Amino acid sequence: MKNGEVNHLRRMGSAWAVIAVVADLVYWFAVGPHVPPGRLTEAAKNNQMDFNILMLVALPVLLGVWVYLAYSLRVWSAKRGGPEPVGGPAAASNRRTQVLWISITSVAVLAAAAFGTVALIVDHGSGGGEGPNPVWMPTGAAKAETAALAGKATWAPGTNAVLPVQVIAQQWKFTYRYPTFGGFESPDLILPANTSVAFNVTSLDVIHSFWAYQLSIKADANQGVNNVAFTETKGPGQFVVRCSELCGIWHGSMYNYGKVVSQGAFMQWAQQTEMANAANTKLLPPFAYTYAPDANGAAGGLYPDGTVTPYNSSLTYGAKQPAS
Amino acid sequence: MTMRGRVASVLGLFVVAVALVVWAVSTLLTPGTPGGVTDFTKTQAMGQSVDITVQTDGAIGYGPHPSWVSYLVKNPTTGQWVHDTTWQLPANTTIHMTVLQYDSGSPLRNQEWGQVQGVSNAQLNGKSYSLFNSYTGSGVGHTFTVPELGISVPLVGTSGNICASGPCHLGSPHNTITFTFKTPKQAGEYHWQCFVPCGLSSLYGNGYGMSTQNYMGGFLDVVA
Amino acid sequence: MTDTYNKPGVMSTTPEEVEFELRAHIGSIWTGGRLFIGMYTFMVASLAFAYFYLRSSNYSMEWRPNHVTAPTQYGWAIYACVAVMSLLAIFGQSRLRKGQVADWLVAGWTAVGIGLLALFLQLWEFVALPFYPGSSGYASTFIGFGVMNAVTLFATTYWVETTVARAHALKREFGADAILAKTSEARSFRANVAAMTYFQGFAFLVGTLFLLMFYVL
Amino acid sequence: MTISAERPTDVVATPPSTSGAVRRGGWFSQHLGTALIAAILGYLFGHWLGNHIAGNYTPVVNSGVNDLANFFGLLFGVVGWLLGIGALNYPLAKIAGRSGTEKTPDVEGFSKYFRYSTDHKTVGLQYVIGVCLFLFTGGLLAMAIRTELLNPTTHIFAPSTYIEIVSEHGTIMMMMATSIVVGPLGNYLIPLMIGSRRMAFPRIEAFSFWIFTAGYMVIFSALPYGGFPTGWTGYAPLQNQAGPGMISYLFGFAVIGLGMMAAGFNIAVTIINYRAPGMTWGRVPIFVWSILATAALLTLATPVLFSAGLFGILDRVDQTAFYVAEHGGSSYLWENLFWFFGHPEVYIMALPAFGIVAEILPVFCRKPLFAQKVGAAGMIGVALLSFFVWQHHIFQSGINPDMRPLFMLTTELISIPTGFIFLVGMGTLYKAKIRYELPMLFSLALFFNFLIGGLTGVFLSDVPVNVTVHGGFFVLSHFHYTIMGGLLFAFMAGLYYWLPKMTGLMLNKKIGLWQFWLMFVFFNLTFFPMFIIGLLGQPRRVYTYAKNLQGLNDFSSISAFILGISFLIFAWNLAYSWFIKPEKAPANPWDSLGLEWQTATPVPVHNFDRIPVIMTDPYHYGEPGATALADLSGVSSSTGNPA
Repeated sequence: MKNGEVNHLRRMGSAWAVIAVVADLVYWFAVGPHVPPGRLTEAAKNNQMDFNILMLVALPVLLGVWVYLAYSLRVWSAKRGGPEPVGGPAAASNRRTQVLWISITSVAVLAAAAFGTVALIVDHGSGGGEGPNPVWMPTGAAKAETAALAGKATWAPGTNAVLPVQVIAQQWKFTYRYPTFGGFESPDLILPANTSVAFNVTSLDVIHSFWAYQLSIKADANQGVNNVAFTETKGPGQFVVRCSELCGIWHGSMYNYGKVVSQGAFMQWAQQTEMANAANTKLLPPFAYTYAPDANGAAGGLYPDGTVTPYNSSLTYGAKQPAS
Repeated sequence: MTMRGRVASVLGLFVVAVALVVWAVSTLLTPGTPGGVTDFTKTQAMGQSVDITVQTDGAIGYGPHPSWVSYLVKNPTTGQWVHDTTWQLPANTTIHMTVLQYDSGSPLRNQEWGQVQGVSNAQLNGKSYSLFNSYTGSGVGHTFTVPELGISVPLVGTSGNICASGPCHLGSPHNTITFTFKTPKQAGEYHWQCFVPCGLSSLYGNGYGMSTQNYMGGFLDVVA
Repeated sequence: MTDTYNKPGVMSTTPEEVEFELRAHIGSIWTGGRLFIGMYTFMVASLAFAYFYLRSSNYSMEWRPNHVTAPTQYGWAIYACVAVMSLLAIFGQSRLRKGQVADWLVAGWTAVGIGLLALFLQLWEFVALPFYPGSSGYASTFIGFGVMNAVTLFATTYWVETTVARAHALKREFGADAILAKTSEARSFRANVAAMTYFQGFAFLVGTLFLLMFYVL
Repeated sequence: MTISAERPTDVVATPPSTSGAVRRGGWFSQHLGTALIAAILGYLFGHWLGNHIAGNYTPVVNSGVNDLANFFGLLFGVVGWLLGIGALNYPLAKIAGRSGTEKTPDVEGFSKYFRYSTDHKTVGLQYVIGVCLFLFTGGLLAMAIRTELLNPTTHIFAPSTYIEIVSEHGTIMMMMATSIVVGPLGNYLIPLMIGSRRMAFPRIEAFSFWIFTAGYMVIFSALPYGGFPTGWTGYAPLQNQAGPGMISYLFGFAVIGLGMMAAGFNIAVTIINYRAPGMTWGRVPIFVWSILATAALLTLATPVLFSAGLFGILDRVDQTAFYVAEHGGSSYLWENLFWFFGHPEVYIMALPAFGIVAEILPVFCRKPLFAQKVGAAGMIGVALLSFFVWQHHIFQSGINPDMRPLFMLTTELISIPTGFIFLVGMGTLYKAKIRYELPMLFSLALFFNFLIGGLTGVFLSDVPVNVTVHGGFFVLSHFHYTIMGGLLFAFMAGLYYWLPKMTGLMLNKKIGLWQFWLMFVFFNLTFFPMFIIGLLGQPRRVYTYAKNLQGLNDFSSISAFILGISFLIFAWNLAYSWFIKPEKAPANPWDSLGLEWQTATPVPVHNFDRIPVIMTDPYHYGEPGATALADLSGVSSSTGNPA
């Protein structure tokens, strides 16, 4: 920068510094605490925090470019006259600027990736679907999951045990199974407060996605796959469950409301429902993490059933009907 | 032709093409409910209960897809069977529903739907029931389920010589299921559907009739 | 702002321009041949991915119950055809470089015949399968492979046929030694032969991989 | 095998292959009309054939739906279309040994625009009309979506109709966006910018356009078939379960994929081989770089979609089980294959936009393009990296959960080369002399919109935050900011900038300003609220939503209608500036140094009287006495060796 010239970059920089700091402060104190998904669970709280921290970085970047654009569009407009731009190699490239830009963006990007990774691991998958064999789990989750399969899982208020809950997605409704209470199935999702919950999400047909919004849980439901997601509930509250993967005609209607209630109230509800549903629970298949329904459905007819002989021009392909 | 004329004719053709597209889109994607709305609000006096009679057929027998499963509803004024799954109901009113189930059944994919939920006085051929084991008898043919209202009733399958195409008549073997529920106070469109994968020849049985409005699902259009 | 239009001149070419465009054209055949191999690779790689993905995940234990296998005699026969075709292509091209046009033509027509035979075998195999298409993951990927292979065989045979036919046309138009001449037509033709040979060599490698995947393993 | 053996060093002059003979086509020679007739006949034949083969199969008898007949109908319809337009004349003649280099002279006169033309300028203009038809169809459907979302409980469309609309809108727009720049501007301008008289494979180029139009009809045919319920992502196994409209989606993408591969193949080969003497890689204009990177993605990523579509079609017409878990398939297989194509596809849309704005900025800043090499490297970097990020679309799906940190890293890494475009833009603006012409305004709008789109992309790539924003309106808004806010604004910039060259007529500035400001303001008012709607928990593709979100949705809908009007204003501007008050464009209205402005307007068939010799890069603005861009008198005999 030569002497006597207006130092444009310094002007922009100081304007930007002020605006960015103000924006960050306003965001952090006025907006941040209200950012979804709220604070109903540990995962929600952490994800809100992650969102806010990314926002703290993103806002200055956004404002930096905007300040630069606004300044240059105004100051260097042809209508305002000003000196003719200088061309030549110096204007076409500037090694220092380029190196600086690439370094800054690289550092920012790597920091964001590192931050995201740490947040993901520390928060046991952050409430996202972790597949059938989760690598990052809360303590006790593995034990509870294994016990649930054997029908031996227990949960009682005040025990700090992990509560496994199965989410069964089907066109077009979620239903829920509670292996710790005899494996009853219910259209209602009720959870105890201050408890680690392991959601085991599976589907009976096409892909759905279990999105418990305020719990900050999202896990795709695939037929034949158990997709596990963890969170720890906080105080009592309401939440909405929606399907967030297009699953056909009634996708928009595939929602229900759930509740986080006190541990005692949950225990009472669970035991009552277990009793009320006992007759039906006996008819359900034993609790498992995936189910194998017939791809043909009740009416059959899509895939041939059983063994089919090699092609024979006198036979009609797929002629054999499955028993329905 | 002059340059201008040529370009004009291109743009003219383009406008024609756009007009064709607009016409095609608006014809193929008609707003509104397929079939129509059957109105149950006019036939009863205010506050009186409403009777709905529907039948479920293995094959509707007419229309663009005669082989698909479907619900049919009896029009309260004319008494005709209508192919229509959007029913306009008064809010906060008792509904007596009669289902004539003409279709065969199967074990349920999810036995959860074998339970009677959210309705009172559910009767299967005159006998009260609250649960049906779908592994017995002819299984469950369809369900009538309104997820948002917590209503679900298994419609038990018929055995024997089932009615081949609708509308079916009382002479064909059928099960009669009756139950009572109350519409919510809040007006709105409440989606109902069948939870038995009965869409013949589609993957998981949930295609075709199950995936098309006016066959195995629709709305309870509750009006204040 | 300039207000006058540049006036278009009359189309003409200088010898330099002709040579420049000819080189660009031959370079395009070279580049295009390689790029086509790249595209083909991504296409068959998707099939290989499907194969290994379904094989390793083995959903519902239905990847390959009872180790069903498509008729191996067909597999080997088709593979032999592909192998002979690419050997003929490579052999033919080396003869062509040495000026033995007749050898190349014979190799070419033989390759066309073998290609048609392989195509026929591949299509006929579909009606001789001991499984129905959706019976297992293996069955599904095999059908996918069969369709892709049929398309590949058709395309390769078409390519060989058009090249050989072009050689005859060149001879008809420009005389017996037109194929080895330094005319633009002949140079373009030879570049095409080179690209074709290269592709056939690659198709042979792909064929080997899929033979192992579907018939041997 | 080496090709060098095929290159004799001696120079042989042959007469120019393009003869001056004028061919005029009659009513019954091949044109759009014969193509339509042949397509209809092909469809009828295919449909009959499919019914003949599979009409009595159990699934068909039970459901009354015959996928094979529909598929064969469409397949033979497309073959008929190609036959009718004349695309197959040469491939068939080749069997009898016709030459690859000889070129049938195009039909001249106005009707060439309705024919199989091998002139890249004709193809470019055909594409302009083609993509506009695509765009307006998709836009019409967008209006329908926003109409339905005016009210959460009262439904204007039935849910099945709504899903049809959403899916059709997404698919049409995605198909259109792959070609919106490469098709019209790429085809028209690439030879002009690299100083070539022709494309490398003009027939493949013409094929790419006519198969693109066939793709439009195939995807449109989903509507009479009852649509498809899967959205543009076409997830299996919903795809397997869907009605017959799904065939149109799968086959439509395959057909469009063929067009994408053909267009990319031809353009990549042309750029590599047909650059004028002296046009070293360092002198290649940035727009050409962006199109080259795009072409690489088009050729290499699209085959994967093609395979995935083939598997999908086989699943439906042959009852294979690629995507059905009970029969040994996997629903994850489609997700992996689709997104392996799908993410490069996203950059197929972003890169040409960067190229356009980087090309336009120096002209209106009167300054050299800043950091051109970094910009070009960034484009290549984006293209390469885009093959390694696909799993960020399926973070919550349960696929490879322990790989998520890796894909989070690659995804965020891609913002480094993407950021180069901001470096290029901001560097060029520095101490410039900015003229606010329409192309410049649209280019600047890209920087505004794409910044928001890009930054929200970082939120999406962060796995913990992704839990909340995935599959909701947040991501919807994000990609509309990048594709519409980026690509469409750049496309408009490109049209306002280059249409005077392509048509010889200026577009009206006043109407253009109305369009720009309405489009810019209401684009942001439409899509910015959607970030909030998404954060407040509204999933994509739903016909009903929480009642408390009605205000925001209505705001967005009404803005969307005005945004729609801005496109009508654009159409009006075309009509006004071309017929009502045409204004002849000056030879170089923007005082650009680009090579494409150095040739005559309208561009002659042979583009350049002499193949130019390039001396330098085209960005020497603000540099009095700089070397001239090119020697238009061509390679003289004395310097006969082209560089």
